[in-house]
Amino acid sequence: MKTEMSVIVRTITRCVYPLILVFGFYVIMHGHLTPGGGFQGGAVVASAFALFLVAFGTKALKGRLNPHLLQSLEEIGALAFLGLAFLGIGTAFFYNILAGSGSVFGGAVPSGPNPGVLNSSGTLPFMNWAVGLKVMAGIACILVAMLVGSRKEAEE
Amino acid sequence: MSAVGSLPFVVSMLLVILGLYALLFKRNLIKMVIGVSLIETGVNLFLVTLGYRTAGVAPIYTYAPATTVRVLPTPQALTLTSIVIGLATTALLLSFAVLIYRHYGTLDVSKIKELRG
Amino acid sequence: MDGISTGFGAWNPIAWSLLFAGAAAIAWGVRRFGRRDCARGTGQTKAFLSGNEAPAPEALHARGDHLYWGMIDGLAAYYRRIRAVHTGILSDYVGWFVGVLGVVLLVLMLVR
Amino acid sequence: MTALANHAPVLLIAAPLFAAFAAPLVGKLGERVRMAFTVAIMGITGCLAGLLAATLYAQGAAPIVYVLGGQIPLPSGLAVPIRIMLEVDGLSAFMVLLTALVGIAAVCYNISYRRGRSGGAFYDSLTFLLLAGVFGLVQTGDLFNFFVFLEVTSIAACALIGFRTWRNRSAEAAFKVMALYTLSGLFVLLAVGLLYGQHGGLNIAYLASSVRGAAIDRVALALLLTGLAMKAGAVPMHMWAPEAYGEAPASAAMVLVANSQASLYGLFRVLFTLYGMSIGTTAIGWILIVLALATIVVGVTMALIQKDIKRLIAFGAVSQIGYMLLAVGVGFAVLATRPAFGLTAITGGIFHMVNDIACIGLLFLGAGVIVRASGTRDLNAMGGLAHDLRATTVLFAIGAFALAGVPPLNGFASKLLIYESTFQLSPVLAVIAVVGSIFLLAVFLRVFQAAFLGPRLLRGVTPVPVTMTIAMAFLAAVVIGFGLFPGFFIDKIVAPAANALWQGQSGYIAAVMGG
Repeated sequence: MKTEMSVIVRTITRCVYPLILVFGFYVIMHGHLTPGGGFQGGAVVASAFALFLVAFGTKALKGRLNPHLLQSLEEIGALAFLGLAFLGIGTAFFYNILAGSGSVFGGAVPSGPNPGVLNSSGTLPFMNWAVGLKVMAGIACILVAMLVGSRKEAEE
Repeated sequence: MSAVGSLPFVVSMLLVILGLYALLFKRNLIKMVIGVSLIETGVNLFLVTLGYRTAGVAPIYTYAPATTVRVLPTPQALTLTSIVIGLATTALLLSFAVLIYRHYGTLDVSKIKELRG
Repeated sequence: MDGISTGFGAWNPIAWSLLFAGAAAIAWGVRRFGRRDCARGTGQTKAFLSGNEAPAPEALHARGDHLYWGMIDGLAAYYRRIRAVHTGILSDYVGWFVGVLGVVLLVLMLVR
Repeated sequence: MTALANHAPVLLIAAPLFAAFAAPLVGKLGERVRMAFTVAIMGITGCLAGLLAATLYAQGAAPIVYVLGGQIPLPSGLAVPIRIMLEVDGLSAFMVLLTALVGIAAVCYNISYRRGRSGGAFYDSLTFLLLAGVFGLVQTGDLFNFFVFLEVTSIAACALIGFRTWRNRSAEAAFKVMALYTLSGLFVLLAVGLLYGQHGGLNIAYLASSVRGAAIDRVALALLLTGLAMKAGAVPMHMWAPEAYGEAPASAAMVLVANSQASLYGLFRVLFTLYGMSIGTTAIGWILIVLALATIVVGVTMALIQKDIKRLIAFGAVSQIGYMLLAVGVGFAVLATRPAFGLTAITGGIFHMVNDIACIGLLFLGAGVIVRASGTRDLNAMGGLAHDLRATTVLFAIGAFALAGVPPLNGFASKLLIYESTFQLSPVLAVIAVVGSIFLLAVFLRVFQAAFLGPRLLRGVTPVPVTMTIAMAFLAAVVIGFGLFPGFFIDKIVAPAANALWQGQSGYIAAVMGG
C-alpha cells in the first residue's frame, strides 16, 4: 500500500482536520439541543481520523493513534455511560437526576420559541459525551484494525 | 393517502427488493454487504416515512412556534438506533470479508464453501 | 414420591430408578454364578479366529465411519439429495430464507 | 433486599454489560484479577436471576413491570405507554434462569480457556455482551428494544464465531451467520415498523391490546415468524446453525444455543402474547409443526453422517429445536379450543428448553475438552479417549444419553410430555418425534464408540484444566437433578412459564395498560 497521497491532499487535510474535529465536538456538545448527538459527533470526529489515515498512510499512524489507548478510551466511554445510567438507580435505571435540579446542566427550559439553553437536560449531555468518546474511539479502532490488519496467530 | 405521499414507501420497498436481489444473485462478498446495507437503508427510509407529517419541522427545533406541526420523534429515534446498529454490523461483515480474502484468496461466494454437507 | 402425570400416562423416575437398581442387583446375582477360575490376560480371554492370528486391537477399533454404514448406504438416495441442499453458499441460504418467508406469507394471506 | 429485587430486571442486563466493558480494562491488571472479576460478576448475575424469579413466583401470576428512567409504577391514565420498559412474566423468568445457568457454566469453563494466550479479555467481554443481550431479549416489554437486543446478540455471537481469526472456516462461518442474522434482524425491524405504523405504539402489551389481525398485522407476523424461526435454526433455514455452533469455541457454542432459544422465546412471545387469538391459530400452528418435523428429521439424519465432532453435535442441537417448535406449535394450533393436552404440550416444550441447553451445553463443553486434549476434530481419527479423559467420558455419556431421552435423565421427562400430547393431535407427529429420538441415540452411540471406547489410538493426549471439568459437572448435576425430580421443577418453574403462554395474555396486557 502506498504510504501517503499527493501534496494537495495532505495540505487540504491539514487545513480541514481541525475544522472537522471542532464540528464533531460541537455536534456532541449540542446533542440535547440540535439534531445530532454522541454517535453522530463521534462519527464526525472519527471521519477526521479516517481522512488522516487515508492522506498520510498507515506509517504516520505510529506514535499518534495508539490502538491500546483507543480501546481503553472506548471502554471508559461505555462504562461512563453505564455509570450515568446507574446514578438514577434511586428511582429507576436511567432516571435523570440532574434535570431541573438547578445544578450543572440543571437549568430550566423556557417554553415557546427560544435559541436553546445549553445548560439544561441534566445527565443527557454527559451521556452524549460518553457515547461520543466511545464512538470516536471505537470507529478509530475499527479503521486502524482494518488498515493494519489483524496479525495471524499460529496457535490451535 | 395520495400517490405522491406513498412514493417513499414504494421506494423503500424497492430498496429492500434491490438488496435482496444483490444478496441472492451477486457473487462478490463486498456486493453482498452492499446488498445488506441497501435493505437496511430501505427499512430506515420506511421508518422515517412513517413519522413524517406534511410541512412538519424537526421535533428538536427550539425556534419553532408552538403552533407548528412537528414530525414524530419516535420513528427518528428508531432510525438512528438502527443506523448505529447497521454501522456495527457492516463493520463486522467487512472485517470478516477481509479475513476471508486473506484465507481463501477470493471473494467469490460460490467458492467459499468449505463448510457444507 | 416425585413424578409427573401427562394426562395419558405417568412417569416416576425414582420408582424407575429403584426398579432399575433391583434389576441390576438380580443381574449381578446371576453374574456371581459364573466360574471363578476365569483369568484375564491368558489364553482364556483371547479371541479365537479359526486359528488365525488376531490383528492388533488398534486395527480392530470401529471408527466413526464404520458405524451405520449399512443404514447410510440404504438411505443413499435421501442422503444424496439432502447433502446437495447443504451447499455452503450464502446465496442459497438467503434463498431458502426468502422462500420460507414467501410461503408463510401466502399461507397467512390465504387462510383466515 | 426489596430494593435490589425491584431493580433486578435491569441489573440483570447492566451487570453483564458492565463486565463486558470492564473486562479488557480489568485484564490489564493481570489474568488472575480478570478471572476473579468475571466469576464475581457472573455470581452476582446468577443471584439476581434467582432473586427476580423468586420475587415473581412469590407474587403469583402478575408480571413484574420495570420502567426505565421513570417512576415505578407507571403514571396511570396513559392511553399509550410511552416509556421503555421491561416486563417479566413466568416465561421471561424461566428464560432468565436458563440464561443464568448457561452463563455460570460458560464463565466457569472460560476461566482456563484462554489462559496464557492473547485475546482472553476480549473473549470474556464478548461472552458477557452476548449474555447481556440474551437477558435483555427475554425481559424486554418493548418490540423495538427486542430488535435492539436481537442485534446485540447477533453482533456478539458473530464476533465469537469468528473469534479464532487464524482459522479460515471461522471467518467463513462468521460472515455467513452475520449476513443471515442481519437479514433476519432487518425483517423483524420491518415488521416492527409495520406494527408501529398500524397501531402507533411499540409496547408489546399495548400492541397486543390493539392487534386485530388486519392484513398489515398478518404481513408483520409473517416477517416476525420467519425471522425469528431462522434465528432459532428451523429447517430449511438451519444451514447457518451447524457452521455457527461448530466453529465457535465450545463455551460460546453453548451460549449460542441459548441465544437461539431466546429467539424461540421471542417467537412464542409474538405468537401467544402479541397475536394470540386475534388470528387463526390453526394455520400458524401447523406451519410451526411442519417446520418442526422437518427440523427433527433433517437434524438427526444429517448428524448421523458428520465426521467433525462439533458439527455433529451442532446438528443434534438443530434437531432439538424441532422438539420445542413441535410442542409449542401443537399448543398454538389448539389454542382456540384449549383442550388439556395443549397445556401439556407447551409444558413439555418449555421444559425441554432447559433440558436441551443443559445436555447440549454439556456435549459442546465435552467436545471442546476432546478437541483441546486430542488436537483433532475428526471422529475417524479418535479412539480410546476414555483411557485418558475419564471424567469427561462419564460426563459426556450423561449428556449424550440425556439428550437422546434415555430414562431416568431429564431429556426423557420432557420428551414424554411432548410425545403424549402431540399424539393426541395426530399420532404421526409423535411417531416422527420418537423415531427422531431413536436416531439421535444412534448418533451419540456412534460418537461414544468412536471417540471414547476401544484401544488408545491417540498419543500425547494432554490433560485439561480442572475448571472445565467443574463446568461440565455442574451441567451434569442439572441434568440428573432435573431427571430425578421432574415433578418438582415442572411445578416450580415450568408451570408458571407454560401458564404465561397458555392463558397469560390478558394478565400481560393488564400489567401495563391497567384494568
